[in-house]
Amino acid sequence: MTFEVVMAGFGGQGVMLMGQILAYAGMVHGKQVSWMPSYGPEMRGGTANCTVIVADEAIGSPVVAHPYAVVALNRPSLDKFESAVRPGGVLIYNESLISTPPTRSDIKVVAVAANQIADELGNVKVANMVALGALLEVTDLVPMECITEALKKALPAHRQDMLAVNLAAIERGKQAAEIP
Amino acid sequence: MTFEVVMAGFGGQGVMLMGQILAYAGMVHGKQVSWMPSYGPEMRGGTANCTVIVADEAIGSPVVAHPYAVVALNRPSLDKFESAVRPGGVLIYNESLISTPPTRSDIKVVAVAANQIADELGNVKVANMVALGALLEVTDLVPMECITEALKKALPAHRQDMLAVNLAAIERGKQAAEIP
Amino acid sequence: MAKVFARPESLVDMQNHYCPGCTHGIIHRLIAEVMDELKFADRAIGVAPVGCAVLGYMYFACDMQEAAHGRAPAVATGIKRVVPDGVVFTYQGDGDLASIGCAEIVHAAARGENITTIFVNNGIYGMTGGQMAPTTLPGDKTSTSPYGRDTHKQGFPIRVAEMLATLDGPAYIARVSVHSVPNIVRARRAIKKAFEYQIAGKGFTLVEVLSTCPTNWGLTPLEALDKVAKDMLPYYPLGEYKDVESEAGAKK
Amino acid sequence: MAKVFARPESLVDMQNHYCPGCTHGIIHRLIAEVMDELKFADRAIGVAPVGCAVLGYMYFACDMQEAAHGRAPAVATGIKRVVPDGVVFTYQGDGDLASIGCAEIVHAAARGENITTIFVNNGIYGMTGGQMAPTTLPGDKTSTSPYGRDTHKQGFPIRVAEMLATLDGPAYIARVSVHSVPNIVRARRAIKKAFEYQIAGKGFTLVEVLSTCPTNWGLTPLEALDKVAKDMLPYYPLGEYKDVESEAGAKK
Amino acid sequence: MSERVLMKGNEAIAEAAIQAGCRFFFGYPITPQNELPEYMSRRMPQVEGTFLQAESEVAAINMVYGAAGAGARVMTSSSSPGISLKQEGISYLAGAELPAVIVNIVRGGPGLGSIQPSQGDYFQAVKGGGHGDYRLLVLAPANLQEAVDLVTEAFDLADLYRNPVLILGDGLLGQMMEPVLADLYRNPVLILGDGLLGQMMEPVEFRKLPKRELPPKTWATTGMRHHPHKNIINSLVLDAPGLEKHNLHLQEKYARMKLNEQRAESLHCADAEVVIVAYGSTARIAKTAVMSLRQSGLKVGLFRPVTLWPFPVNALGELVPKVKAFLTVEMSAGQMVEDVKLAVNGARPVHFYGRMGGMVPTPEEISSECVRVLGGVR
Amino acid sequence: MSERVLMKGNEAIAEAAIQAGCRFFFGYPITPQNELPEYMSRRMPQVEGTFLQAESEVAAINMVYGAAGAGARVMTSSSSPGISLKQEGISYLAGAELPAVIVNIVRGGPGLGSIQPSQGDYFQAVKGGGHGDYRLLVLAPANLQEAVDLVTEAFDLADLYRNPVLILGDGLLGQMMEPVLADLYRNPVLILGDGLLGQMMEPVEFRKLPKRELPPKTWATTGMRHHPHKNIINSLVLDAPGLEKHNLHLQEKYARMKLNEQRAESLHCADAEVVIVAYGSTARIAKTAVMSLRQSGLKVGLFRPVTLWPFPVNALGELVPKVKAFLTVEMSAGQMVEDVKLAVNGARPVHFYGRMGGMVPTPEEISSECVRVLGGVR
Amino acid sequence: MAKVTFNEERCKGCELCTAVCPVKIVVMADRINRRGFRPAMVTQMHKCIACAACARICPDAVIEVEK
Amino acid sequence: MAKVTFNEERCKGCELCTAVCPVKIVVMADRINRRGFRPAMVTQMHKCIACAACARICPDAVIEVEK
Ligand SMILES: Cc1ncc(C[n+]2csc(CCOP(=O)(O)OP(=O)(O)O)c2C)c(N)n1
Ligand SMILES: Cc1ncc(C[n+]2csc(CCOP(=O)(O)OP(=O)(O)O)c2C)c(N)n1
Ligand code: SF4
Ligand code: SF4
Ligand code: SF4
Ligand code: SF4
Ligand code: SF4
Ligand code: SF4
Ligand SMILES: [Mg+2]
Ligand SMILES: [Mg+2]
Repeated sequence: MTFEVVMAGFGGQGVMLMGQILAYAGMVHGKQVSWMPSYGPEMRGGTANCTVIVADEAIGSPVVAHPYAVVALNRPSLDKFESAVRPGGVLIYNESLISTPPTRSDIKVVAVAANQIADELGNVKVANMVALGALLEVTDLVPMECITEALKKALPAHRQDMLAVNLAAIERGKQAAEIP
Repeated sequence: MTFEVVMAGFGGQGVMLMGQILAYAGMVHGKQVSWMPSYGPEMRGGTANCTVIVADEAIGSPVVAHPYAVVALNRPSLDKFESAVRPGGVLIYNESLISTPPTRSDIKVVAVAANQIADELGNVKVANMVALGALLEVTDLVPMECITEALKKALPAHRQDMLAVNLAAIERGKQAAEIP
Repeated sequence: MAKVFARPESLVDMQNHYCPGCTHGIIHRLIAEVMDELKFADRAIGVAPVGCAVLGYMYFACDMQEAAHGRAPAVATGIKRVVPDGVVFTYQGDGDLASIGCAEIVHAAARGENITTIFVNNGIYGMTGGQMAPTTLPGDKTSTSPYGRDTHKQGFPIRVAEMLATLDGPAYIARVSVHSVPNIVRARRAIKKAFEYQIAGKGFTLVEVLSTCPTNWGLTPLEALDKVAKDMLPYYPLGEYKDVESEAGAKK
Repeated sequence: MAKVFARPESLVDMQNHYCPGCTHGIIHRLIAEVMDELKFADRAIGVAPVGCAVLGYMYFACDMQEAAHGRAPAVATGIKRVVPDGVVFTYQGDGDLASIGCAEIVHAAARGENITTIFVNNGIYGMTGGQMAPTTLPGDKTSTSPYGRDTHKQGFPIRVAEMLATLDGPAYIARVSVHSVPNIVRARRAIKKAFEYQIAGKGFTLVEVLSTCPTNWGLTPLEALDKVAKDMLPYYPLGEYKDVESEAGAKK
Repeated sequence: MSERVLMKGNEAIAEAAIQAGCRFFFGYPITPQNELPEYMSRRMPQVEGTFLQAESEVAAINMVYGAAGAGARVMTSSSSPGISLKQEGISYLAGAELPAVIVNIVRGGPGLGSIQPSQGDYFQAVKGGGHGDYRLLVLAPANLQEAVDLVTEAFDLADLYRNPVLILGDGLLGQMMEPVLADLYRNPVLILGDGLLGQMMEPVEFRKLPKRELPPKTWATTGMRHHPHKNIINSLVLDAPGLEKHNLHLQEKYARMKLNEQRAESLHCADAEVVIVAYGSTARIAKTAVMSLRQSGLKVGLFRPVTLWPFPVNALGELVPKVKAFLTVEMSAGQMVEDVKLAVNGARPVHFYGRMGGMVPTPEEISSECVRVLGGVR
Repeated sequence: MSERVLMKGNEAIAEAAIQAGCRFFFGYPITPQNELPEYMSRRMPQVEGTFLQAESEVAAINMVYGAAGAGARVMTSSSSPGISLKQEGISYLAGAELPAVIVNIVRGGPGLGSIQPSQGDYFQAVKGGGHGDYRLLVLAPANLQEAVDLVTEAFDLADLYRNPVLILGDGLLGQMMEPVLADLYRNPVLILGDGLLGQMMEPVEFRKLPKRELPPKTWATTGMRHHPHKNIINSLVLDAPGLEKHNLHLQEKYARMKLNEQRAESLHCADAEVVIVAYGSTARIAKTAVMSLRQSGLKVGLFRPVTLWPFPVNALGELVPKVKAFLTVEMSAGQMVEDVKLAVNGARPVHFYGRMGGMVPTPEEISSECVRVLGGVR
Repeated sequence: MAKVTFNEERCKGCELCTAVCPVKIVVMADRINRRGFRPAMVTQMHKCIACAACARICPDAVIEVEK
Repeated sequence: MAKVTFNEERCKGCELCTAVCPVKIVVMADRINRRGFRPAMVTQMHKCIACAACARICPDAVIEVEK
């Protein structure tokens, strides 16, 4: 099987890191993985997205026109990628910054108030992890222990204390995605 | 008919100008002409040569491996071009600077004491014209009146007074070439 | 009610792409203000650099050319020779002007080319993600001087205004800053003078503007202004380095 | 009998290709003399320019590289980083160094790259047949300034020593001349100092040498020496422009 | 024991260079290859190597010239506009026969273009963007593992032939992360940067390739104390016969490269009716297309040149009698397709499909193009 | 009344540019094209034009960019290493669709090489030495009369297509003198220089070519007082679909050039068994060979591409069924021969004969090579 | 009386204006605008002295000042 | 006693040495050498003070001075 995920948001929302964590976790899980960033034409304060692929077979293109899942952290990202999701796929969107919900009915749409939840956790920077949690909940792409290991690797030595809040964010994201 | 002439000497001996005069005269004479310079690897104080072609037909290559005539104003030029002259061709060499005469017997070899004659005329710079005179005498490439017109064209307004000495040099060159 | 301050007309009414708090935006506005005041937008031809200001061609309400990285002075020279009564300016970053485009700016200055250069010195390569610039301060960490700029191996910052002021060609060279309101007002004055000199045909003019890059400095916009005041000013003294009209050209 | 003066050993025993009376030959010899005196020929690596000295790689009795036009400082940087205990020098003309290679020399100087540059300023492009150089004097006729250098259109000569002396990187910068025997002796001293500083690891050193081009100046060799004294010296004052050892670095 | 480590293309290339013994890097920032010099700036001091950010690409390539001439293993990297600026220097390197490795992470052109992936610099790389008759060895990895392996090869080939080697990648290869095989991890020492994994990779030891016998660099200008005669690095030969001789020598060398260094990979070509020819990132996309077409029972194959110069004419030539048509796919207006046509020499139709300006072809596009070609030959 | 005037190639090209309305020249000295900028430096002030010696070739091509963007007819010239340095700028000109004329008087390479004639920059000229998918119109005159005529054409074509045009000459063309047709002499005003005829040419008026209808340059940045909306000269398109669209537009333009601008000359091709393909100076040498072979009764012809890009595939294609073999002759290791092969597409053998490094093939060499090829096909 | 107008959708929340207001009336709003930034605003407009310092330092030309 | 030796075949006849000799004993010969130049020479060697000025200015390292 091959799963492609596009994660998109404003620069600074941490979509790149979120994608790298997922790819790393996939590798730990023994899968073929790839991660590919893309920066919008507005390089500053603009939008950014990355594509992560987790697959059993060798990966061809690291970018895809129609991913299995999209995580949209802001409005422009949703506008850009809603139509791209493959029928039967998954769309996670950040309710905190997107007021009008997506309209697609042939895919699974999950709203998660990523910023709000992150705020509640006392660190708005982990909004990305909340969204990642939602994705993991809905797709079961990689087991949670792989994500945990990936996070440990990703956090530099002097920031290992951030592990807990990141894991908590993922957990809250999972819970948020359970409800609907 | 196609006549190719290579004129060679030290930089500063005026071989380039000599060649241009000949080419210009050829054009005035209604011929197809070309002039092509070549500077030795030692660009300064080194050797220089040019190839002039005067022909009835459109000219192919402006450089030739085996010219009809060679005018060698110094030793290195003679060394380089003696063997190149086409059998039956002409070799003019400057006796003033070349002590050992050429050895080819299948060509017409003409010695002319160009520097000495020019010195006698009071202007060592016209040694090239002396050699040109010798060439014209032996080959009859272009009529003298064409050379005269070419010289007039070539001399800038403020140096037209040089015409006489140049013509005299050519004349002396012709005479020198008559003798052998 | 009277307008005390409004967006200049020569600044196209659109969102710019600069990071929050980046002073590129202030410098753009100052140029536009001077264009408005001296009324030369209809004969201005600007040259945008490769750098964060690469999209500058969208923001000024005048004809624009987008130059290759570092070559804006050469491009501007080409333009000025064709349109001698145009008001031609380049807008260049420190990577663009002081590194790859070093020969072009020195020679435009030496030629006394009658153009105006706005030189935005933020001590870093903003657009490409924070690499060391020729103007990066000793010890500063960047993505290509991760252990801090080591002058022993990576050399010393170049003081462009001082260097170009040794030449006979320039008519006006000044260094200003935009890290505070009074400095912004002074910067505007210098930019105005530079354009006035060009319009009067006095020769090459350049205004070096100390600027921030909060994103790649890893500071908040306000902290970044502070860094200009504390770290940059001592190394890059403000002042007029050359002024043909007061030939002493003394540093003020 | 004792030798008072002999051809230096570090100058390969062969005919050079320079025009009669061209002072390139003197400058070559001075470098070779210093190489002999300081005994570093066996660890010297020279970089020849593109210019009349293009064949310089044949003349010095040490390892040599032939650089692309203007890029000798970059090439020398590459060499020096690989062979830090080598004595690396560039030999460059004014077209090479001050025109096309302007960025490379400014940056080698700013980096304080521990190399020595011998900069031969003859105010002209010798090798290509006498075109205008950035250092051609105002009013001088060349094959690309046939009506005389018009500073209005073709700009002003660049004073390289002064310009580079504004940088923090250089350890020693001097301008000398070889138009008379006393000046030749002083030139030798400056060249020696430059190499000594390099060997001591003090940083970038450059000696600008005023030189002649009788061929393209259209003068006899002796007239050419005169022109250096009369026309060049006033525009290009001799002296030490930077010397880390006497930090005043005052012009003498 | 080999493990997989997740790396970013640009950084994998940089680390591979260091492990190949490269201790000198001269470069200038340009997207999308910045992570390469940045990695070098962090890593080189750790191995007592030199990272130097040059004042320009022109200066960088000439620093490479100097360092290579002094006998070092040296690298530079850039992206399209920067590589154009290096063309004079590259011609000099080739003329003076200096070994060096140059990386081009190609972006969309022409001009300033964009920072998206492209293969629009193929001609420049293989035909010679600089002046004169010279050739670079051009290697085109399609994934990071291969990139790592080919970087090692690149340094060896450069030294073996005294010739510059170009690694032609694109924005995809440079920017993507994927696993690379490593023999062991070492302690993390690189923790730096902004929280992206790619910037805090632990140094790893890549799997080793067999060592080659390489000639000693007796020609290098390291100072005469190290060798009996004066060494000269030079590309000037003023007399024509001499320069022709030098050129003939170079051509003889290039002929040896053509003989010995052609490399390509074939997939499902044995019974293919249509063979897709693609290199680099495009080839991995085409691979997905081929796999899915095979699943639909269509006889298509993939031929992937690994060396773009020398172009693998021998291997491609063997396919010619077996297949009905070729389809070349590139992220360009059609450049490598000329070399395919030259190799096929009219014996079979050669089709082309390309995307430009940073657009990446999808497997679906390639598949449907392939089906069209198949339709035509049946 | 037309007279013949004797001119030097470089100077004839310069004067032709001025007569074509070129009033801006930016260049940097390099042998063997120095007479071109030198002539410009004398002549431009007389016609109130601008000659500027740039600080480098890089600066020169970017001055050309600025001037072309401001709507001027503008030219630059150089020789091989200098042209390599201009590659980034040339790619920018093409990307921003700016009309300009670039002259390359090719010398021996690679690297510093020599100052002797060569054709080793063919690939760089026609395949694109710079980055990205762009094309130059490349014109290759074989004699001075044609050089003069093609310079006029070059400016028109540049304006017509908004595209840079390259004149590819070589040291022979640049350095030689031969007569050129002129309508009248004017008074001598140029007397200067060192006594070489070439430096004291009287200004002449070349024969006029028919005038073309050219589009107005409404896009030029001359200041907004001259046009209703802001004009922008640019080659940056950051989003991939936009850049692809721009590229497709360029490709469409290149396709139009291919359709309309192919030019070639044929000599004795009607009944030829072997056709020599050669361009520029080599073609005139080959012509001598063909004439002499014909005198010996051998059926050989000459095909001379005048446009190297677009390569005259149509005219060459028509010859393919008629002849038995082709012999490409170049002063290179074999570059144009690839385009000949692509045009012939395997239908006939394509042979190659080349000299390098400043060596000029003689008619005799070409003849005997031709005889060998003839022998092979009989 | 002075009036300061913010083109709120253009504001990037950089806070430079807040620091330079001599009477400290420029503050950051709680809401975020469409681009995701918390915009600056003036709460106590009557205190404004129309010095335009806020406008002069704003890199995004967000602010207009009238009197 | 001093001795000045000229490597005559290397001399390019530039005359620089003639101008700097304090005792004016360096003169140009009448003959020309193999490269076509009139070489410099010293006629009255006994006047030489071995100052080496001639040697120092010679661009072609033609001159050796002994004492
Ligand atoms: C020839 C070339 N080299 C490199 C680049 C990549 N590049 C783009 S912007 C830039 C530097 C920008 O820094 P600076 O000029 O200081 O401007 P800032 O972004 O800081 O305003 C570089 C190196 C390029 N586009 N072209
Ligand atoms: C890239 C490039 N541009 C131009 C040239 C041609 N060129 C050779 S030497 C030279 C100038 C030499 O002048 P200078 O550096 O002053 O040295 P000089 O001959 O006066 O000693 C030039 C322009 C070249 N070889 N390469
Ligand atoms: S990267 Fe730096 S210079 Fe560029 S827009 Fe952002 S803050 Fe400004
Ligand atoms: S051309 Fe000038 S600089 Fe060159 S060797 Fe001759 S005199 Fe010297
Ligand atoms: S105009 Fe002055 S007082 Fe009013 S809000 Fe702005 S900074 Fe404050
Ligand atoms: S300075 Fe401008 S952009 Fe920044 S917070 Fe204030 S209004 Fe907003
Ligand atoms: S050594 Fe002195 S005195 Fe003797 S010849 Fe030479 S210059 Fe004259
Ligand atoms: S200075 Fe040297 S080259 Fe010149 S004349 Fe005297 S000896 Fe001869
Ligand atoms: Mg900057
Ligand atoms: Mg010079």
